[in-house]
Amino acid sequence: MNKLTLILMLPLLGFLINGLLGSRLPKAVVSAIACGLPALCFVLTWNLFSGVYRTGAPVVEELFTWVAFPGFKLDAALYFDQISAMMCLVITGVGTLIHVYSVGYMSHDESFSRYFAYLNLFLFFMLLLVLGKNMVLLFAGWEGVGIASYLLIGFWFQDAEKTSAGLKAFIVNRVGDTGFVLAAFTIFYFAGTLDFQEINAFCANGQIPVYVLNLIGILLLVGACGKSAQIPLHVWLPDAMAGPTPVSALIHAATMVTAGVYLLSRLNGVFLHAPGAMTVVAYGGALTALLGATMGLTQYNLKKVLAYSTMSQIGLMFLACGVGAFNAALFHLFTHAFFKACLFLGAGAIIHALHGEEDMRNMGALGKKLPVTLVTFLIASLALSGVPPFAGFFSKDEILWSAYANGSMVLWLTASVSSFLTAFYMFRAIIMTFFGESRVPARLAKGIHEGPLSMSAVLVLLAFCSVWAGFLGLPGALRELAGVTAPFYDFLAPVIGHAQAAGAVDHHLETVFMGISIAVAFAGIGLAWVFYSLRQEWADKVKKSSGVAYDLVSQGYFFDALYYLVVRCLDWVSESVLARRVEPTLGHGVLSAPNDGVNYASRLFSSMQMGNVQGYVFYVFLGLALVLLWGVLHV
Amino acid sequence: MFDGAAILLLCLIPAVISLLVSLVPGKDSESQRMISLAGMLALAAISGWLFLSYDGSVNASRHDLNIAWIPYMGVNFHLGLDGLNVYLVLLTGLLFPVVLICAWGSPRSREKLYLNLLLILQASLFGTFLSQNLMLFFAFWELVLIPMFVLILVYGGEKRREAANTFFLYTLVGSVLLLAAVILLGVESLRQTGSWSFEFSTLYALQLDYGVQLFVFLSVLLACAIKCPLFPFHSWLPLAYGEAPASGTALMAGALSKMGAFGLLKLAIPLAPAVSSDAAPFVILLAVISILYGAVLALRQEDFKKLIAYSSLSHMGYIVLGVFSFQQAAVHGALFQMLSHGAAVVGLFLVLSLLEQRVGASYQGLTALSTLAPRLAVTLMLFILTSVALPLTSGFTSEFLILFGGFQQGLVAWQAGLSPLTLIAVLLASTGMVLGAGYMLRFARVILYGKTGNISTLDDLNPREALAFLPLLLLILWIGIYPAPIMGKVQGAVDQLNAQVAPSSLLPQPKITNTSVNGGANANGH
Amino acid sequence: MPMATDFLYGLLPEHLLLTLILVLMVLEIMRADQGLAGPLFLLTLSLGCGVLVTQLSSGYTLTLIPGEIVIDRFAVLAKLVILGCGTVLGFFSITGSKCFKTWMLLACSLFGGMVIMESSGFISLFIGIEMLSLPGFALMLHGRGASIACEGAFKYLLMSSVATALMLFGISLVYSHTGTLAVADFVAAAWSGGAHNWAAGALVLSGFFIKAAVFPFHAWAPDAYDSAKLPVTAFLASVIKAAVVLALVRIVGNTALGSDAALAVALLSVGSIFYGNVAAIQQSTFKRLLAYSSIAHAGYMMFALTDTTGGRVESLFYYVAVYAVTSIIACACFSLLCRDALHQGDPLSCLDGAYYTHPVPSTILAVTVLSLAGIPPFPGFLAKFLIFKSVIASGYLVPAVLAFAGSFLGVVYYLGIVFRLFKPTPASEIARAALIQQQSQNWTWGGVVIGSLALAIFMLFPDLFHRLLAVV
Amino acid sequence: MDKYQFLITMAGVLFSLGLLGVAVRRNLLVVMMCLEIMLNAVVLSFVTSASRSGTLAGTSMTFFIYVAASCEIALAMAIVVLLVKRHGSLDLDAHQDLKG
Repeated sequence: MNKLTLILMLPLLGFLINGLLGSRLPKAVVSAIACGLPALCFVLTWNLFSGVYRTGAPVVEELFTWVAFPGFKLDAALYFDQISAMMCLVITGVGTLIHVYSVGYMSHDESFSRYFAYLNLFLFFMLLLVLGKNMVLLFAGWEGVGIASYLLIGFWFQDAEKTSAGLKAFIVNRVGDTGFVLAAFTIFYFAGTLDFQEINAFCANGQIPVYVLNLIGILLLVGACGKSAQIPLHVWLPDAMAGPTPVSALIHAATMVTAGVYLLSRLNGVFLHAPGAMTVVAYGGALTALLGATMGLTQYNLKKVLAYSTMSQIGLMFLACGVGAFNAALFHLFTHAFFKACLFLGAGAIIHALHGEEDMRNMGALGKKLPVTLVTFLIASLALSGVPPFAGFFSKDEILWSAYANGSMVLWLTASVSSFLTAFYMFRAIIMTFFGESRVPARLAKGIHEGPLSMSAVLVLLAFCSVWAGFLGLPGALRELAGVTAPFYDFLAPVIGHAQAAGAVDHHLETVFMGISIAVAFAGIGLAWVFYSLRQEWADKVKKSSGVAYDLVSQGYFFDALYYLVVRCLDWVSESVLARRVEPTLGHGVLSAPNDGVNYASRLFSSMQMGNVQGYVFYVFLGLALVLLWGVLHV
Repeated sequence: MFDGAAILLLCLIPAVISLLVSLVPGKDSESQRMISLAGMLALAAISGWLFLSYDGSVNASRHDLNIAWIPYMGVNFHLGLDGLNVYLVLLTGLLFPVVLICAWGSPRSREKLYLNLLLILQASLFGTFLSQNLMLFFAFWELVLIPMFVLILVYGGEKRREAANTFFLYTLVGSVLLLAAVILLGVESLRQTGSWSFEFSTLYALQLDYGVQLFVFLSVLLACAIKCPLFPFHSWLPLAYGEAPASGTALMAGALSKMGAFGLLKLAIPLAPAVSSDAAPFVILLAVISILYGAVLALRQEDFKKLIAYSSLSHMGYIVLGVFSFQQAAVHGALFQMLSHGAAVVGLFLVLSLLEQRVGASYQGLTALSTLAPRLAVTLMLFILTSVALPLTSGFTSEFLILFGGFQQGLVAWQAGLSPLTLIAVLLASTGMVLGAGYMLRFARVILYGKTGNISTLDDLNPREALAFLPLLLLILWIGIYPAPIMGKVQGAVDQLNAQVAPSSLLPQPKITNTSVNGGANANGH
Repeated sequence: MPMATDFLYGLLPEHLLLTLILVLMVLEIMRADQGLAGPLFLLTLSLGCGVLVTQLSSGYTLTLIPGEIVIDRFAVLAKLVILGCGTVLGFFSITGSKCFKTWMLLACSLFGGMVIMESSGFISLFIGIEMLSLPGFALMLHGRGASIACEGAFKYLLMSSVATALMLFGISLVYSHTGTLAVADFVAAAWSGGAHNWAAGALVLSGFFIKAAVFPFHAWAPDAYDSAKLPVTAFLASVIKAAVVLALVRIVGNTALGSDAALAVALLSVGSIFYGNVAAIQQSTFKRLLAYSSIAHAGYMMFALTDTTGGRVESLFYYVAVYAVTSIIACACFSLLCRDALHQGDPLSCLDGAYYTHPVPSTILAVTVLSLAGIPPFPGFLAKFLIFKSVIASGYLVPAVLAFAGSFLGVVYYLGIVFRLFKPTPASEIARAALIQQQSQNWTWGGVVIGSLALAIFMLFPDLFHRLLAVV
Repeated sequence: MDKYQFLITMAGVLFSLGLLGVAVRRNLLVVMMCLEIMLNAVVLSFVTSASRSGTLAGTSMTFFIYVAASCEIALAMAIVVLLVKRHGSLDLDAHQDLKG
């Protein structure tokens, strides 16, 4: 059995076992299968990865020909190069941890096996997504993770809120997918292939006019926006928090939402030759980063805070892609996976302890009761806020630097502001949750305790990762300083054309910027401390003074309202125009009207049969006269 | 003659079985069902064997039955398996036993009539798809109406009379012109070859001038647009689908609607190639309108049956879009969509029928099926996902290929300076992806999820029914995951079709594509 | 020069009928058991059919009286059709009428029909037509007293006398030119153009149009059909119609009409089809509906006159045979389904839900009406196809399309009958209807079976008449 | 115009008169007579043509026509009697029960 195929098939196997007969198996077996197979995947992935790390040669596995007719052949083939390797490691690694965590988290749920079946299904599609050799296979995974996330968001399907959130997520993703599909069609028309390597190679030799490449780039971006919750297709992500928290950690923080970044870097060949598209990507990312951060400011729901921060972090990654620093983007993806997963799982631990309470206004002073959670959450938040030496600092700093170096001052400024805000709202959250006086309602207050070992252990592990992961990719300046290499970048170098501008190797300037970003991070933290611990009245004052702006932000800039409007319009057309007007008219026009006409004619005709035989003779007379007249006219 | 044995069986078995059924004493409905089920399973086996053993490299097979009927008119009882009908034969063979098994539990008076109608319907469907003689085709095409008419009339809902009447007359209107066109073609063959003939092989070889082609094309289009149906000719659909008995609805949507698309492939394009290629953009426009129209209407349908009816309108639009793209991928996609939609929509309607059997008419208000009957819910979900065109299901394979081919063709046409209409149409059609997901998942949300309403208990899928759904699901997954070998079967037909269409429509692919397609092939080598 | 034996063998069917009539007379004088009449009739007719079949198979042809009586394949085949219809009808009539006179009249009428078929001159043709129709009036009246029947009979008689007069006048016009009464010469002259000939042709044709009930010469048909008993209605719709149309075929043969004449005929036919089919939709009694549908069918048959490809005779033969047999079966099935309504004007409502009590006759009735409606693959469709293929081949595409549209309208009311058959009825109704089987139906059943067999043969071998006429 | 044409024309006029009479006269018996007039017109034209063309066919035809006509009238009279029995009137307008 080929390893790649095996990696792909193991989660599917888990899905089938747990899905088909999970309800009959004991929970222990279910969780063993559910966690064991991903773990096995991780081992296999590691094994393959080490191979790729040594040789640098990608692993390819042809499965079968999917579709073939004269002039067209599409293979189902798996492709395992450096990027896929990195992604697979994250997916299987973090995925396994989250499975383990879920065992504890979902232990009380009656549809335990269904949950793990879905989770394994998600892993299968996610691996298909990153292993697919061509766009169709990727798309298969792409839609697959969509449906998996749909199922998991609406996991507690008795609750209409949650199911509609899942629906929303899928529909919005579908909008993006349409863009993706059209991009694929256009690419095939010009490049005549859908294979990633061939596409990248083909775009390099410049046979495609630039405007086409830009168009393709934009279409791809639409797809990526849908999946990675970028503005304007981000609206589904906050609602997606309706799902179980580990799901949010796995799908909506660590892996699926970053698929967009994967797509962009996978097709970096296209983007590197599409400057227009690149600019759009960069500014779009920057915008998302900023808006996401601002929206995070006003949330009281712990998970939603994290959701918005995820949004803005991915915005940063897009920004990096936009300025050609794909490797920086991937590095941030890598580190972000750890600390954001850690944060979500921490939040999960809190919610678990509070029996499902998610509102931070009903928390506070949990630090003493949940020490492990506090520590890990703190570490992860520091990493997210970009405080050295935690992982987030290095990756984010790289992005900020290249935003300035190959981008523009504006981009850098936006990014910095967003990271300032990030630091602010993260610590706002920490303070409201763990410190201050307890606002926990009495009904929840008793018996608040850490989750089982499986949960805490995972938290610790992830926290650990979010400390050291950063050292895999030290920024250029520090590398020079410490005289070390950045294994992460070196590993990706062969597959990522890093479009580093000439001025980008100015290490003094880079160091200055580094200092600024550290300062920014601490400023954010400090401000949060002032507002929510020392002078809480100030926060309210600011809230009151900033009236309209506050509403704008807390309402998520009314994107939801906009989409709601669109949907209402469609419904109106469907109900009031088509169903009430057009259909009946068509129906009457073709069904009833002729019917009535025929009946009328029938009455008329049979009334011609008036009963008087002489009338009949008269008809004959008429007929004869007509025939003879006809003769006179024609003969 | 022996070569036709299998096909002869396809026609004989239903007759024999219906005779047997009629002989069984009236009260003993159980054994009547068993007999006809056995017959249908045999038919399914034969059609499956025909499908598997069919070699698509040449667009003809050794399964060919030709008996003279009106020799001096060139009207023969000529049935033959070819690339165009091989899918549909499989579908017809597959659907009927499934439908019968799912209708097993439903309380029914006059079992005999019901079974006979099903058998006649199946025979005439086989005839329609297999016939290689235009007159025979027409005869079967009309004959199909009668059993379906009685099925609606006797077993339908409370508005069944109106529904049956509408269905019969409306679909018959299409045939008025069609018959004239059929005879006109015979006359043409008399004029050109000196002898009457309605054999497709002869008619395809005729050189028809544009006017005749136009007449033929329009009449065929009308007939098929009503059968499919396409937008503005669909008025009979909601009523008929809504009022017919569950099995009738399933068969109408699954098999009868395919007759329309099949007619376009079998008559319109080969007989009127020049006109077809000129009219293609407009037909495609019609198709796209029906795609969007059906989808938008389905968005707010409370009545489940009508919702699926409109969704079926939308999906049939994709088939026509594919057929008239005259592009390998698109035609393959269209052929797949026939199978895929056939399986999916039948599955959906049958699940609804099972619900109706269990809880009666109040199934319209059913919620939280996932809690009440998980297995049923999963089955329903799979069919829903198929019609949402989720990858790894047949829906994706077909709709992807259709849109892909259409888009390529549209771009080629646009680049060649022809009308951009096709391109625009395809772009519009691709929004159907979103709408489709919209109404289908809304449907799923209403019926599968939420809190249990007034209906609190429901028996789950029993093994017999599960067994019935299995072949449909297998077909769906097969096409979804590994379609290549199936495509091989129709390759010959697709090539022939593309060859028949006037060269004007077969625009040259840009040079880049060809070279890099080879590149692609090489790249697949490593 | 034909021998006496030829007169014996060539006219054997006629002789048989004649003896039948005489025997029946004698029996009546002897006050014999009325029950004998029907079987005797059937026996004789089947003998006659046998003779005709042997003549047909042996390819027997002969000119008995030059210019008047010729026995060619057409004659033999046409006589076979007439006698065949007579036989089926006989089976159907037995239960209804236990009286010698009925059978005598029937035999006379058939005799006249046969004379028409073998006449090559107008004298015998005229005698034949009169012998065909006069017993018809008597049949309508017989045993009905001063009922509504005599009004219908009177209207029919008046119209058909007018028809005869028109026909004769037309013939005399041509005769004044050619000085011969041979059919062949008439045809040669009448289509040769010129106002005089046109008038002659028009007069003869309109005579036939009246007898065949083509719009606007149709008006007698609904009343006559409606007022007669069901078997007599069947007789009018089958034997009379067939004989008249075949007589017309006998005259015009395969010779093409002039284009304007053809166009006029086409227009009349379209009018007839539309009028008949549309007017039938409103009807509430079976016999009236049959009448209007017969008007429409007359339209289809007359369409064959526009044929210029020489397929007219065989296609009309097929159409006539199919139509006659189908309408007899339809009437028989109807009588099986609602016998109690026989004397109450046969309302269609007595078919309601009939399927649930009598599935078999209902199914047959449904099939026959669908066949009359021209739904494939039933013989009615094949007949229309055979006619319209030559119409379209002759270049009359637009009239053909109009005719199809008209026949589509026809489907509406034929479908109405099927509706009634399957109409859901309360159990009490069904129970009542189930009791309606007091009198034995075996003879009628026999007729239905034979007729259905004939239809099946027509359906399987639509080229039957083509073959039989083609053999020299 | 010679006498033959005159007679043929005369026959035509007679015929039309007869047809008109059948169409317009109310009395049953008169209608029957008009019918006879039509047939007589036919006979006239037959005899004329026969004597012009010197053939016998036309002449022999007249006999048959008379036979047929008399049969017809015999039947017709029987029906008339029944009709009168039915509605007690010779007026055609009285006999319009069948219609529609």
